Amino acid sequence: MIRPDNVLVWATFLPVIGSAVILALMVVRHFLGLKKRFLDQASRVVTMVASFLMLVASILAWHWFDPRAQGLLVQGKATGVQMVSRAIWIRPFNVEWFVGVDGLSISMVLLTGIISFVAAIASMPWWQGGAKAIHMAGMDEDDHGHGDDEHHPKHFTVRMVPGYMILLLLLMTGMMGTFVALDMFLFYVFWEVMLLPMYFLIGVWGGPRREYAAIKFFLYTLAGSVLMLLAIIAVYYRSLPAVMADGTLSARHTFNLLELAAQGRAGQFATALPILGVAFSKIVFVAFFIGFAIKIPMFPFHTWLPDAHVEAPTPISVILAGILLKMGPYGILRFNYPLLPDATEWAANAIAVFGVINIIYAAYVALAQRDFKKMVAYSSVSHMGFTLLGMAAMTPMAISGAVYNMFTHGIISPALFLIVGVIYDRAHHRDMERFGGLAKELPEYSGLTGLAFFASLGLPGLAGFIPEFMVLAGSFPVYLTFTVISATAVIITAAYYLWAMQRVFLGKLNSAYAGFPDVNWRERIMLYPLAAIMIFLGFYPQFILHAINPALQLLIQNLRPV
Amino acid sequence: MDIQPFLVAENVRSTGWFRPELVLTFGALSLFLLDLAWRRSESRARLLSAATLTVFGLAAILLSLQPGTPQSLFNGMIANDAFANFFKWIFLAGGALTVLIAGPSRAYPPSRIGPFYALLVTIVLGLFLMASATDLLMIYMAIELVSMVSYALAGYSKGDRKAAEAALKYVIFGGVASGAMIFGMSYLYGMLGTTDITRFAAAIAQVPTTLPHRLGLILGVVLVSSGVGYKIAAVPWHMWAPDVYEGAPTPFTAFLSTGPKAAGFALAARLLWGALDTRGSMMGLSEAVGNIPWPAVVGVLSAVTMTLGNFTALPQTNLKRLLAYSSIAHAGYGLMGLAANSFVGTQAVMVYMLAYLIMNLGAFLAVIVVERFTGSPSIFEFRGLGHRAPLAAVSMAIFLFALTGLPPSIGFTGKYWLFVAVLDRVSGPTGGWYATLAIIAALNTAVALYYYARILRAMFFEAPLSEVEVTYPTSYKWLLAGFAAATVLFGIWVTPIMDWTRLSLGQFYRG
Amino acid sequence: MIPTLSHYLAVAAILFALGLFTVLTRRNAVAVLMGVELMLNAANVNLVAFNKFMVGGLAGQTFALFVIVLAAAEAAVGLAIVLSIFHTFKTIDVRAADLMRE
Amino acid sequence: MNHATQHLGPTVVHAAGYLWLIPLFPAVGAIINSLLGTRIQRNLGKRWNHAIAIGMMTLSFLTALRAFAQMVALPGDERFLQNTLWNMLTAGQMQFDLAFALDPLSMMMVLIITFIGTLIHVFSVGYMADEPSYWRFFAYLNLFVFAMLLLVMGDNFAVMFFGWEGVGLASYLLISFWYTDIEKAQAGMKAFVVNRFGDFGFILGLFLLFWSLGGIWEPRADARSVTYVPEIGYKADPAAQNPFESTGPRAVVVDGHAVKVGPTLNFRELRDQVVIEATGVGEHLRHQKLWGVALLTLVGMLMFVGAMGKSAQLPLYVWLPDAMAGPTPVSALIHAATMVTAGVYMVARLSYIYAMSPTAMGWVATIGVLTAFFAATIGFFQYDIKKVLAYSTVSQLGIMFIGVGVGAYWAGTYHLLTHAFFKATLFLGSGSVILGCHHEQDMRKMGGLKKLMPVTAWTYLVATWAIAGFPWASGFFSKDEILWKAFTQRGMELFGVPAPWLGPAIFVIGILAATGTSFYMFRSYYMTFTGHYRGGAGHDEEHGEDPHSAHAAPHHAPAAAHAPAAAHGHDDHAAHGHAAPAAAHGVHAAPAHATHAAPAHDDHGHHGGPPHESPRSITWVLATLAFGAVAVSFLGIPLLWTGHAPILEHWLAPALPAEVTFLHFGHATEWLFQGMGVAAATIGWFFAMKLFKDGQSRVPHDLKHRFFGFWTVVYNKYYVDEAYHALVIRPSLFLAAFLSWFDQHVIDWLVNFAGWLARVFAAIDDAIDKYVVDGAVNGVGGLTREGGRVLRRIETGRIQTYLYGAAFGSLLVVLLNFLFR
Repeated sequence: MIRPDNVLVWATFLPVIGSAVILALMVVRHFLGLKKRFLDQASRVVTMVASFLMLVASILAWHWFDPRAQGLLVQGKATGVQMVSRAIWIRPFNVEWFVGVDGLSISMVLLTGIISFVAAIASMPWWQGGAKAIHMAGMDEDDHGHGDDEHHPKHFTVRMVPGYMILLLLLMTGMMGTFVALDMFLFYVFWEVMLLPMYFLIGVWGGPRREYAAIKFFLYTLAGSVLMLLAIIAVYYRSLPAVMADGTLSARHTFNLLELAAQGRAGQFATALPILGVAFSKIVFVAFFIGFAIKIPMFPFHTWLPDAHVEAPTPISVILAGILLKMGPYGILRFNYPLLPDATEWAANAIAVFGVINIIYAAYVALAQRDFKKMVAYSSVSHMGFTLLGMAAMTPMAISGAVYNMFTHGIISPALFLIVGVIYDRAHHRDMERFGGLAKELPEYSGLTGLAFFASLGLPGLAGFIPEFMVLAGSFPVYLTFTVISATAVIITAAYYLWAMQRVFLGKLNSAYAGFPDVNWRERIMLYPLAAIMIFLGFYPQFILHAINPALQLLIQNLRPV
Repeated sequence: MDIQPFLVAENVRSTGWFRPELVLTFGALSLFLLDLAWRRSESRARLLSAATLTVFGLAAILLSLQPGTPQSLFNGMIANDAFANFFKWIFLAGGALTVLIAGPSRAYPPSRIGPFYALLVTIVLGLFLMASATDLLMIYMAIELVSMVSYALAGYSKGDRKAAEAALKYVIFGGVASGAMIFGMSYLYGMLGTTDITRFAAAIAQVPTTLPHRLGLILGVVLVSSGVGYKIAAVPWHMWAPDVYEGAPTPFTAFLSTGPKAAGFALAARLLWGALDTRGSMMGLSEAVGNIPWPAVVGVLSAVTMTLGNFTALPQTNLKRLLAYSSIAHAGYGLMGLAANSFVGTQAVMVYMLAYLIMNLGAFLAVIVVERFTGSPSIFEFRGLGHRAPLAAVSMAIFLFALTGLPPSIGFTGKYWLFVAVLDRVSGPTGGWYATLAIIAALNTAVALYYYARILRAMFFEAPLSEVEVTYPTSYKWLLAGFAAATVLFGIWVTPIMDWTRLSLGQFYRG
Repeated sequence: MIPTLSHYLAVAAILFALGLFTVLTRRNAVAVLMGVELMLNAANVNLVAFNKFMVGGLAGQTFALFVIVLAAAEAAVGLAIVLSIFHTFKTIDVRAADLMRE
Repeated sequence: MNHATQHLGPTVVHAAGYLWLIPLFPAVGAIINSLLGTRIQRNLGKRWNHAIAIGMMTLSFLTALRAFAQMVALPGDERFLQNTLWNMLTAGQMQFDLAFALDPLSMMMVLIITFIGTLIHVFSVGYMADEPSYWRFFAYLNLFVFAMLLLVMGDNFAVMFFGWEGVGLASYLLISFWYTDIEKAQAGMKAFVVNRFGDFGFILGLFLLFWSLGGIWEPRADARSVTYVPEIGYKADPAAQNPFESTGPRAVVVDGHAVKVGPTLNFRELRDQVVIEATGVGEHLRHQKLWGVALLTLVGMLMFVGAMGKSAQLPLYVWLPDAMAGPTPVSALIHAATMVTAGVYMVARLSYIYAMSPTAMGWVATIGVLTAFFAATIGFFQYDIKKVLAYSTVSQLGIMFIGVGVGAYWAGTYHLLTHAFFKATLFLGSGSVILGCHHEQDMRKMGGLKKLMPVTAWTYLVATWAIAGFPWASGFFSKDEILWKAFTQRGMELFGVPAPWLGPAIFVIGILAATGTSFYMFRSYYMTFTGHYRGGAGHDEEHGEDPHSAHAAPHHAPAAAHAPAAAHGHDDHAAHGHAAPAAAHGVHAAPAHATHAAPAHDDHGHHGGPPHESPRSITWVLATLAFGAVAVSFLGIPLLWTGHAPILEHWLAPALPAEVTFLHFGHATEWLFQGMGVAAATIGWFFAMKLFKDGQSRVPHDLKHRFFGFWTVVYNKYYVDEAYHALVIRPSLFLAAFLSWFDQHVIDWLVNFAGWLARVFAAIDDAIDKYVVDGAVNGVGGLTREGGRVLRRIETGRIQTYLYGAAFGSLLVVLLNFLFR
C-alpha cells in the first residue's frame, strides 16, 4: 500500500496516527479504568511502532529516489523533485498540500527517519538489562506527575508518559513535514507544528532550569518564524499565479515553491518594488535568513542552543541536534537561494563571515566548558559554521560539503548527546572536572565515546572529516582568508575533545564512580548503528553525495546561469 | 406631510424579514414570565436554560430560513443582508454558548439566573440590530439597547463591590460615549441632510471643503466612532474594558468580550467600508470618500491599540484582566482589517471575529473552571493545572496558541488573512504605511506570546499551590473539548469559513 | 433679533461642553449622570435646529424624541446602579469606586 | 636548477587486484581484537590475541612480498601497481577513489612496515606478557599498521591523508596506552594536538596545490574575493564552467598517451601533468605567484609544516620525547621506524614539486639540519635511555630531511630505511634493558649489563655502531651520501634569496651533528652496558630529580586542575613494572601476576633482583634487526666504491622523477669527505669512551658542575615546552575562558534584554496610565483652578480619569484626521 507517490504522506503522518491512537487510549482508559502502567507501556509501544514505520517509510523513499531523474517539470525545466503528492488544501489562500523530495530534502528525510527512531528508543526505559541495572532517578512506575524536587527529578522516561509520547510523535511529524513540504504555507505550518511540542518537551520533561530554557527557545524561534511569515507573505504578494494541483491557475499569486523558484530565477523578486526604500529582495532575504539563522544557530542568535540542550532530556537533545539544527540551512537553501538569487550574491560574503565566526568562536567557547553537554552543544554550533561557510562559497564542492555536513553532523552529534545521556543517567551530573578514569570502569562506553569524539573532530575515515574537507577545499578559492582561519578550528576542536576525553575517561579512576555499569543493551542498540554509519560514511561518502550532488549543482547553476 | 400608505405596507413587508428579532423580543419577555412561573421548582435553573436555548434555537431556525438577499427594511432603518446574517449567527452562537457556560458556573444563583437569561436574549436582540442598522437613529438605538442591558448585567451580582463599581464605571463611560456619539450624529445629520448611512458617500461629495465644514464633518465622524470604538474597546475608548471585565461576572465577561465586540466591528464595517468609501469594485480596493482620511486614522488607532493592549497585558496577574487587555489588543488586530478598507480586509475582520468568538470563549471557560474551583482568576491558581486538570490545561494551551496566532489554529487563519489584507495594500501608493503596520502587528504577536507563554508556564512548568485535582462539571469538559477541537479543526479545514465569509460579504447591502 | 442656526449650534456646543465638564469634574454620581443628560440634550438641540433650518422633513424631530426617551431609560438604569453603589460602598462618590486599578 | 625532464612519459599502470589485502589484514586483526579481544583473552587466553595480530601481520607481509615479486618482474620504468576499490567522493572538481598504488618508493615503505612491524609484534609478545589489557595493545598495533599502510599505499592525497591522521590516532592511543597515569594520557593528547598543527599546514598546502593545478575557479560575481586568478591556459574548460557534471581533470594528449590536466588529488595524475613538459603544467605552476610569493614555494613550505608535525622537526618536535611514555615496542615501531618517517616519505613522494622550488628545498634542508643539531645537543645530557633515543630519532629525522631537502631524494629515503633498522634495534634493545632492570629507564641506575644481557648488549652495540656511521654498518652509507650531496648542492634559496653557501653550511653543521650523535649514542651504550650494575635501588628517588618531572607541569596542556593527579601518576606505572620480571622468567602469560601486580608494588624496593637476559621472543627479534642494520648497507654502497649506482638508487629512480643537479668534484674530494664522516664518528666515540666507559671517570660530573647553568638549560631541553605553554596554551585557554564569559554575559544578554525591554515597556505603559493621564488631569485641574476661581475646587475619580483619557484621545484623533493630507 506504500507506493512512491504516497510514501512521503505515510512518512509524515504515521507519527500523528500514533499519537491519535495514544489519545484514544487515554480517552478509553477513563471508561475502562485501565491501569496507568498499562497506558504507559501501551503508549511506549505505539511510539516505537510508529517511529519504526516512519523509519521504514523514509528508507523506502531513499530507495525509490533516483538522483538522475528529471523529476517534476516546472516551466519546462527539470527540478529533480520526485514522489510528489499534491492536492488543493485551502483554495481561497491558493494553498496546496504539496510534498515531494529532491536531492536536498531526501537526505534530510532519511536523517529524520533514523534520528527519530533513535530518539524513540532513547525515550524508553526498557532494556536496562545487565547484572547491575542503572539507577535512574525515580524510576518507580507510580507517578504523580511533577512529584520531583530538583535534586532527584523523576526520570523523564516515566513522567507523564502518554503526554510525552504524543508530543514526541507530533514533533516527528512536524520535522518530516517541514522537509518534504514544497508549498510555502504548508512549510510554515509544519514549521510551527514542530516548534510547539519542542517547547513542552523541554519545558515539562527537562532539567532544573527547564522553564528558562523552554521560554528562551520558544521566544527565539517564534521571533524567527514571525519574520519568516512576513517574508513568506511578502514573497507571495510579489509572485505570479501558477498552475495548481487540479490544473487550474491559482488566483493572482502562488505559494508553490518550485514555481516561485522559477520566478525568482527569472528576476520576479529582484525587480519588485522596494519596501520603505530598501530593495525588496534584500529585505525579504534578511527576514528569511534571520528566521532560519536562529535555527542553525548562527552566531549572535545561538545562545538558546546550549540552554535548550542542557535542560532538554536526552532524546530531545538528540532530535534538536540531529534534525532541528538542520532546518536552518535547509530553509536557506530551499527559500533564500532559489527565490532570491540576486540577494544571495549580495549576502554571500556576510554569510561566510558569520560562518567563520561560528566555527572559531564556538570552538573556543566549547574549549572553556566544564559541562559535558554544553561542550557538545557548542561543538554543534561550531560544526554548523562549516555548513554556513560552504553555502556561502557556492562552489559545487563547498555546497555539497555543506549539505553533507548537515547529514554527518546529524548522525554524529546525536550520538554525542546519547553518550552524555549515558553518563548522566549513571552519575546524575555532567561536570567533566568531577569525572576521571572512567575508561577503567566502562571500557566499551569509552570506546564508543572515543569513536564519536574522533568522528566529530574530523578524523579521516570517520564521517566528520569528509564534509569539513569538502567545505574547506571548496571555499578555499573563493574565501582564501576565511578558509585559512576556519581551518585552525581543526586544532581547537581536537584540543577540546581530547581534553574532555582526558578529564572524563583517563587518569586515575575517581573512586566515586567505581562500579558503574557499562553501556546496557538499550544504549548499544542506539549507539552501535550510529557508530557503524559514522564509519561507513567516512569511507563511502558518495553514498549520500550521489543523491544530493545533482540537486545542489542545479541550485548553483540557477544561482549563476551559465 | 402625512403618513402615506406605502410606509405601512413597507413596514408590513419588512416584518416578514424581521422574524428572528421578533422571536428574540418575545422570547425575552416570556423568559421573565417563565422565571416567575417556575419560582417554586427546584430545577428552575435547568428549565430556564432550556427555555433560553429554545429561544435561540427558534431564532436560529428562522434566521436560517430567510435568505441573505441584500435589501432595506423599515424604510431604510435596517438592512437585511448576508453580512448581517453572518454576524447574527455569531451572536446566536455566542448567546447560546454563554447560556451553556453560565448555567453551571456559580456566578448566578437560580434565583437570579432568569433575569440574566432574559437580559442576555435582549442583548442579542440589540446586537442583531447593531449588525444590520443602516440608519443613524437605528444605530443609536441598537447601541443604547445593548449598552443599557450590559450596564445592568455588569453589576448583576448581589453585594459584589467590584461588580457594582464595574457597572458604575461602565454606565458613566457608556453614557458619555453615547452622548458624544449622538452629538456627532447630530452634526452628520445636519451636514449631510440624511440619517441613512447608505447615502452618506453621495452626500459627503456635496459638502463644501471649507474648514468649518470639514471640521464639522470630521468631528461628527470621530464622535460617532467614539460610540462604536467603546463597544469594540479600541484606544482611546478602551479604558473601561479592564475594570468592567474584571468586575463583571465571568460568564458575562466572556460574552461581553465576543458578542458586542463583533457587533461593534460589524457596525464599524458598515459605517466605514460601507458608507464612507468610494464604491470600489466589489472585490477590489476602495478609497475613503471626501477628505476624511479615515483608513489612515484607523490604521494608527489599530497600531496604538494592539501595542497598548499587549504591553499593558504583560504585567497582569489577574487572568480576567489580562484577557481584557488581550481583547483590547485583538480589537487592534481587527482594526487592521478595517484600515485596509478593502473587501479582503472586511472579510478578514469577519473571519477574525468568528475565530475570536471560539478561542476567547474557550479561554474564558478555562478561566471559569479555575475561578469556580479556587474562587480566584489569578494566574497563581493556574499553577500546575497541567496536573490538576489536564483537559482544561491542554485546551487552554490550544486557545492561547490560537490567540497568539500560531498554526494550525483558527487564530492563525484569522490573523493570516488580516496580514494578507494589509500587505495587499503594501504595493499601493501608501504602501510604506501599511508595511509598517504589518511589522508592528508582527512584533505585537511576539509580545503577546510573551504573556500567553506566562500562562502556559504556570500551567505546565510550575509546581501548583495545592495538589488537589480541580473538579468541574462534565458539560464543561465537553465544551472545552469542543472549543479546542473547533479551534484546531478550522485551522486546518479553512475553506468553508473563507467561502462563507466571502459569500456573506458578497451580499453586502450598499443601498 | 431672529435666532439663526449658528446661535442654536453655539448653545448646543455650550450645553455639550457643560455636560462634559460636569461629567468630568463632579464627584457625585447623580450629578455625573445629569451631566450625561446635558450632553444628550445638546444633541437634541442640534437635531431640531438642523431639521428646522437645513434639512426639513421630520427625521430630526423624531430623532430628538427618541433621544429623549432613551435618555430617560438610561437615567433609570444609571440611577439603579448608583443605588447599588450606595448599598455596597455606602456612598455615591464616584471617586470611592476605585477598587480596580491598573 | 633544471626541471622535470622530457624523456619521462606518463605512468604505465599495472593492475594488481590484491593490493587492498595488504592493509585489510591488519584492519581485520584490529577489528577482531577490539571487538572480541576481551572475550578472547578471558576465554581462550592471551596467546590467541597475539596469534591473531601476528598472523594478520604475517599475511600482510607475505602479500607485500607477492606484490614485490610482481613489481620486480616489471621493466624498470613500468613499476607501478594500482588497485581501485570504489569512488569515494565526487563533487565539483574534486573526485577521488579509495585506491591503492605501489611504486618502488611505497613498495620499500610497505616492506619496511610489514617486516619490522611483524618483528615488533613478536617482540611485544614477550614485552607485554603481563599487560592486563593485552588485547587492546595488539588491537592498537594492528590499527596503526593499517593506517600506516594506507598512508604509504594511498593512490591519492585523500587516502594518504586518511593514513596520515590514522597513524596520529593510533599513536595517540598507544602513547596513552597506560592512561591511568595522567602524564602518559597527556603525552598522547599532546602528540595528537601538535600533529594537528602540522596537518593544518599540510591541508592548506594541499588546497593550494590542488587549486593551482588547473586553476579552475568558480566564476563568482564578486571577483575580489578570489585572490588568485589563474593563467589563461588553465581557465576551466567549458565542462568545468558548468557545475552540472562534476569535472575531473581534463585530458591532454602527449605522444599518444592521454595525460589528465587539472585539479586532482591523485598522485599519478599529478605526477604526469607536472613532470611531462608537453602539458605545460610545470611551467604554469612555476610562474604562479600568491601574495607575491612563488606559489610552489608556499605549497612546499606549507606541506612541510605537515611533515614537521609528523616527523617531529623544529619547532613541532616537542611531542616525540613525551611520546616515549608509550610502551617501548610502540616507541620502536611508531616513533622510530615508521610513522615519524611519514614526512620524509611525503617529501620524497612529491619530489618533483619540491625540485621546482629552490626556496622550498632550502627550507626543508635548513629545518632538517637545525633539528639534527639541536636534538643531538639535547641528547648529550639525558639520563632516561628512551629519551636519549627519542632525541636521537629527532636528530636522525633531521638528517633525512637534509637528504630530501637538498635533492638527494634516494639518499634521504635510504637513510629512512637504515634508520628504521638500527633505531628499531636500539629501541627494542633499550626495551629489553628496561625489562631486565624491572622497568628502570634511568641509565644512572644501570651499567655492567653486558655480562648479564649479552645478546642485548651486542645488538645494541651493532646498532650504535650503525647510527654513529662507521663503515660497513648501514648508517655510514646513508648519512655520508646525504652530507656529500648537501655539500655539492649549490642551487638552494633561502626565502627567495639565492644561497649557494647553504649547502656547505648544512654539511658543516651536519658533520657536527653526526659527531654529537656518535658521542651520545656511545655514551648511552657505555653507561648502560659497561662498568658494574648500579641499579636495584627502586623507583623512589628516581622521580625526585627525574628529568621529566622538571617539565611535567607545563605540558599538562590545559589540565592545570590535574597537577595533583600527575603526582600520583606513578604507582600504577610501578604496578606494570612489577609484572615484568615474571615475563622475564619466561613464565608466559600468567594472569596471576597481573592481578598481584598492584599489591606487589608496595615492597618493590627489595623485590628487584639482578637484571637478566630477556626471553627468546625478544632476543631473536633483536638479532634479526641488528643483522638487518648491517645487511641493508649493501643496498647503498656508493658509486665511488663499486663504479655503478647503488642498488636502491637504481630501484627508486622511477619513483623519484625529479632531477636535481649537483656540483661535480673529483674522486679525491669524495674520499676525503667520507673520511671526514668516519673521523666525526670516531671523535664522538673517543670522547664517549673516555668519559663514560665503566662509569669510572669523574670528568662528566665535574663538567656538569662547572657549566651547571648551561647544563640545566640543555638538560631541560632549552625550556621549549615551557615556552609553548606560556605562548600558545595559556593564551588560547584565556581566550576560550573570555569568549565563554562573553557568550554568557553579553550575547546571551541580548535575548534577556528583549524580555526585559518588554517588561519595561509594560511598566512605562502602566506609568502612563497612572501618572501621565492622572497628571494631565491634575494639570488641567490646576489650570482650571488658576483660570476660574469662580469654579468650585475640582475633584476627580478614576472613572473620570478614563473619561479624560477618552476625551483627549478623541481630540488627538480629530487632529490626526487633519494630520493626514
